[in-house]
Amino acid sequence: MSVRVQREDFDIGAEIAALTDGRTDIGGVATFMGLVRDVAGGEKIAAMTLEHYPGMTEKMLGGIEAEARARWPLDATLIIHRYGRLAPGDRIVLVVTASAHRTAAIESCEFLIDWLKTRAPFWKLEETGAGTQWVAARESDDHAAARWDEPSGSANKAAE
Amino acid sequence: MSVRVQREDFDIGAEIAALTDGRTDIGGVATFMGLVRDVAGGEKIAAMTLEHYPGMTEKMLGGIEAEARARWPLDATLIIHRYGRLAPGDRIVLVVTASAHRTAAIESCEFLIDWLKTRAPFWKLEETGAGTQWVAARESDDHAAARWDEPSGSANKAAE
Amino acid sequence: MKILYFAWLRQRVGAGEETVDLPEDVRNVAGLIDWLKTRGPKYEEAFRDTSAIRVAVNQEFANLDAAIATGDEIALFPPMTGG
Amino acid sequence: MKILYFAWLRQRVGAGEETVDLPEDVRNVAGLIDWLKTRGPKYEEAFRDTSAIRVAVNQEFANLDAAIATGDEIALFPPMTGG
Repeated sequence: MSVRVQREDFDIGAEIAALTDGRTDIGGVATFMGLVRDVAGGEKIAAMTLEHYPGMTEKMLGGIEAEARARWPLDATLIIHRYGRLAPGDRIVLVVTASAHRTAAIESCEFLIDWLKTRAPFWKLEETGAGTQWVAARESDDHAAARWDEPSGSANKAAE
Repeated sequence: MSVRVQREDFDIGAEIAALTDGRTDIGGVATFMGLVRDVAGGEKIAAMTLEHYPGMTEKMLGGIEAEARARWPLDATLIIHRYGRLAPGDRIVLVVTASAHRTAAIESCEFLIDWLKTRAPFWKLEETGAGTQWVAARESDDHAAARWDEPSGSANKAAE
Repeated sequence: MKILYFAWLRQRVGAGEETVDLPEDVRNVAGLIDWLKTRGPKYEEAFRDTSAIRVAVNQEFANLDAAIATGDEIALFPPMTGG
Repeated sequence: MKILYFAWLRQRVGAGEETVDLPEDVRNVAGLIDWLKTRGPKYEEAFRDTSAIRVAVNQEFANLDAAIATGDEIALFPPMTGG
């Protein structure tokens, strides 16, 4: 229902409240918040900068959100992804899914964050003691996202 | 790390902040919040009252939290469960799990909420237009919790 | 001995908690329930179907044949229904 | 034609965005890249290995043989690394 790509930080409590306040049909709200870690690939990082393609990013995030809403019975969804320079401990991404049923909320939240962590249109520049370096795509993350492409499996439980 | 059984409402943003602020080793925070729905078993409910066994409840919740921490590499965990009379739309349960790795956070959060929804030591009294009625244990929920008991499956991914 | 009742069992018994002097010959939970049933029609009604009753001894789940002793905290309740 | 560059491709080209007049004979993305490489050593260096380059035409992923026309927005960038 809502996708935001922004430089600014977000308030997770306020975002969830905005989705759920006054509603009595929502049974469960699943949330995933990603934070910047101080270690990446075994190396200490001082900061990282996320670059994105304004316009295309929102379009792609809106597309995956629409797919989640088609696959699970969701009452509300929210994706917020930050860009710009972020320090370890900073919030970077938020996914919120709400449904009458907890399984739909949890599975769709996992589906969205798997996609975001692996296929969201961002490029990461990491700052370490050795300088700055653009991060390459990771193999293991691709596997996590790819399992949702399979026709059978836990991703389809809600539809069975 | 923390289990609370309380009458009072909770502030999800403040709870997550308390677990994560100042930390730079946490990569992901998974959260599930349960709300009281206005429908139960096909019938409109006006309110419900959760009764529990003080002392034993905290002990059991602490036990399942310890199990989650043994099964997944978690940096922080929180379980809050309310009791007393709650109206549709009210927050009822909160699970927060934080880890360096998103899969550990998400799977352990799902494990904990499956257990809480099915095996947590509460009794539910529902108020409908027809009066009040104690809720009986549900079969389908037991299946959701039982899958975590199996020696193989997604629940053990993190340990492999 | 302290006995706790929860949910509809509490409502049928009419009390959430009571302290009783355990007769000498009551050695386990089943014996306790049999003895409670002799205490009046409310108890007899509440404990008619023991298959619907769960037990905790000192805040740990227990079976009907679990041994009990003075000083234990016994809780009797219907199956828990989750959160 | 508007061309956008991101990440290290942007750094190597030295610009995030530029508007170019497309030569008549350039009909697809591969042709565009070949033509860009003739514009100087920076471009030649940036586009040395096309296997490391991804393309979007009007904000949709496209292949090297995708047709392009004046008025299109072409973006060239390394593989995205997720959020």
